[in-house]
Formats: sequence, C-alpha cells, structure tokens
Amino acid sequence: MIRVQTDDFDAGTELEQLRRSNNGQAGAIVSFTGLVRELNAGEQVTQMTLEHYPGMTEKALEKIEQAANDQWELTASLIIHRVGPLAPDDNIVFVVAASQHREQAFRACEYMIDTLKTRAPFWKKETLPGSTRWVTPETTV
Amino acid sequence: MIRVQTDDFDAGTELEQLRRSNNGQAGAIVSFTGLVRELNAGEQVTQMTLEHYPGMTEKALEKIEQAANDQWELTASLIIHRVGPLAPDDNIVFVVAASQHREQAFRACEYMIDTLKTRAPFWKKETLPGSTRWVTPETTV
Amino acid sequence: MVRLRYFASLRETLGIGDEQLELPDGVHDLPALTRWLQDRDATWASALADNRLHVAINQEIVKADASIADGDEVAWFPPVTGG
Amino acid sequence: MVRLRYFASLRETLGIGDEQLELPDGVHDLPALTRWLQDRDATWASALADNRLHVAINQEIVKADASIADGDEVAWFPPVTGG
Repeated sequence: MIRVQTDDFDAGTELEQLRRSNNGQAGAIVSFTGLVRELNAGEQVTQMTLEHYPGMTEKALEKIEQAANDQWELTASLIIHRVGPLAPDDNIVFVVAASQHREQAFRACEYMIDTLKTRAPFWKKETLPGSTRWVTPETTV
Repeated sequence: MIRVQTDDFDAGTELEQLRRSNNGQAGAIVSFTGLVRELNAGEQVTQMTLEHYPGMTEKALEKIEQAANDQWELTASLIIHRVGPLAPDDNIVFVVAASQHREQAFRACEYMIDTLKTRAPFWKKETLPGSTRWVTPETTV
Repeated sequence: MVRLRYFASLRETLGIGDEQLELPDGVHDLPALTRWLQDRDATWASALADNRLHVAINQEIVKADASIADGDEVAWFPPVTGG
Repeated sequence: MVRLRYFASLRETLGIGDEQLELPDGVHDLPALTRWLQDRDATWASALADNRLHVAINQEIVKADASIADGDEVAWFPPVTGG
C-alpha cells in the first residue's frame, strides 16, 4: 500500500496494523522512518517544504512497491510519504517490508527507500534563518 | 538501551519516544520487529516459550548494542527481547538503530539482530498440536 | 494541446508551473520541444539547458530523445530529493 | 564452590538446571570438569558429549579448553535460537 499525505502518520499504528493482519505469516518486519533533520549540510533548518508531482508520485511509489514485491517474498509492504510544510523531527517517510525471512525484509525495505530517493518526484526546500534553499542530491542523505 | 521482559512492548511507543528525543539529530530510524510465526518448518505452532539465561542475556545484549555503536555512528539504539510464553503474531524482539545516515542505520540494525540470533542466550520451545519441540538453528529464520 | 509542467527550483526560475499549448508545427520530439521553449527568452534558454534536469512524459521518466504527441503531459524537473 | 547451569533441551535431558558443588580434586579446566560430570551416568555422558553445546564461564562464552577456578559459574547450553 502507498500513501502520499500532508497529515502526519503514526509509525506505531501502522506497524501494529501490519502485525494484527499478519495471520501468523511474517516473522520479520523491517521499517525505515525518515525524519527532518535540524542541521543539514552545516546549516540550521527551521522548516522544510516538500513539493511533489501529484499523480506521478503515486505511480512512482506503486512501481517501487511492486518491484520490491517482485524481487522478494513479502507478506506486506507499505510506503507513506508526506508533502507540504514540515518542522525538524517531523516524520517525512515510512517504508515497511514484512516477510517470513528477515534478510528479505531488510533487502526489500532498503531497496524501496533507496529507489524512492532517486526515482520518486519529491523535492525538498529548506527554510534557514533568513533564507531558503532547494535541497540537492549532494546535500541530502 | 536494552530490555528483557515478559510483558509485550509497543513498537510505536518506542519509535515515537526515539523521535521525540531525537533533537533534530537522526534523519533515519531503522527498526526490526520479530514475530512468532504460526507455521515453522512445516508445523502448526500454537504456542512458543522463550527461555533465557538471566544475567548473561543482558550482558550479551549490551555487548551487541555497544559493538553496533562502535562500528556505526548512531544517535540512538534499542534492543527489546521478550521471554516466557508467547502466541502466534506476538512480538518477540524489537531492534532499532537511529543515525544521521540511513545506510548506517540499516547496517547497525541488521548487525544487531543477526548477532543477537547467534550470540544471545535465548532458546525457543514450540508447542505443536500434541507435542513440543525445541527450535534448532536449522528450523529458525 | 500538450500540457507542460515545471517543478521545484525550475518552476521558481521560470515563474510558471503549468501551461497548455498547441504542439508547435514540426515539433514531434523532446529535443525539438525543449529548443522551442528555449527560444522564448534567455531565462528559458539557460534554465532548460541544465543537463541534470529530468523529463517525464505522461508521468513516466523518459530518455532525452523521446517523441511527443498531441495530448501528452510533459514535465521538467531537477533531480528528486524526497525520502 | 562452583555453580553449574544447564539450559533448554540440555536442562530437560539432565533433569536439572542449576547446582552447586565443590570443584573436584584435580579439576582445573573445562575438559576435566565435563569429563567429571560425564562420569555420573550414561545420560550425562551422552548429553555432554554433544559438540554443538556452548559453554559460558561467568556468563561469557569460552573456548573448549578454558580453565576453571573456585567461585566460577559454568553454563552448558545448546545453540541459541532467540530473535
């Protein structure tokens, strides 16, 4: 399942839901949470705005999730990405892979976030004290 | 931080606490949740009991967490492992690594669960319909 | 008609995020369309000359020589930085 | 006195999880202590002959030839299966 939303998400609720609908299948759930950092490339970040390409974003995320499910045996997967204005420590992204086998869950989760970072049409703009700047692939992690 | 407990844990509460005490440091949190599977090595598992070696368990987990912090730049880490009787889909273990960099968080989280599986003194006994059996490294994932 | 979209820093540089236009005569592929847009003025010429830009047609990333047809949605944007 | 501990399937096979005893005369290392325990009966002889067993002294995994001193806690157990 994929979701693009301005609202916050609750990692715990999402994980608990996965666990409850597991039906004894998965033995391993790996999750990645991406947070807004306060310091990026040496500068104090007071706010971050996430722009995206509505329509293409959802397609890109669905493709990434599908590719993960094609490559690894997953019992469940999830990608949630926020857009709009965010503050330091806010949740940005949540990626989860559940599998019978922990290696498969780790590989699939890492694949999804790595691919999302290079393929999904999101752009971060940081507000610094007195200025703004677009994040570039060189100044992101 | 490490914890060995009979009580359940709530992955969401733990992740939320990490996020709130993050102080803008970590951009990446990777978590591993291990659950009791209903089917193991082809057999229906109705209950699982986790035995451990009190005292040594805590030392082993602290050593694993310390080794992860020595090898990777983590802003926070956590290992929670349950002991006692458990049912299918119950939480067994929760391992979390937070870092500025997602690769470090992935490597550290995977290292901790991999090492825990071969070094920490826990033993699983499964109750099947009509019998019990000790899990061996060959029949676990 | 084609729908043209510009995102992030490119949108800010061009001062526009979305426009519709009749596909100009003789324009059947991405290089021709990009050149046609670059002819608008120096800002367009320089902004679209950046070879780090990605282009999506109908919301799928395409190669630099992709062909373009009436009804397409074409989007230019800088390297993505989500996640 | 040494404290001896047995876990999981080994504990069940031996029917005991924890005991204290005076270190027998001439027993200063793990091989000697294991042999001494194996002399108890056929069950002990066979259970402790399993070379997959791990041994911890004072709650740290040790090698097969580790030395043992008065006051030590020595534990035998099968391969771990937590996580």
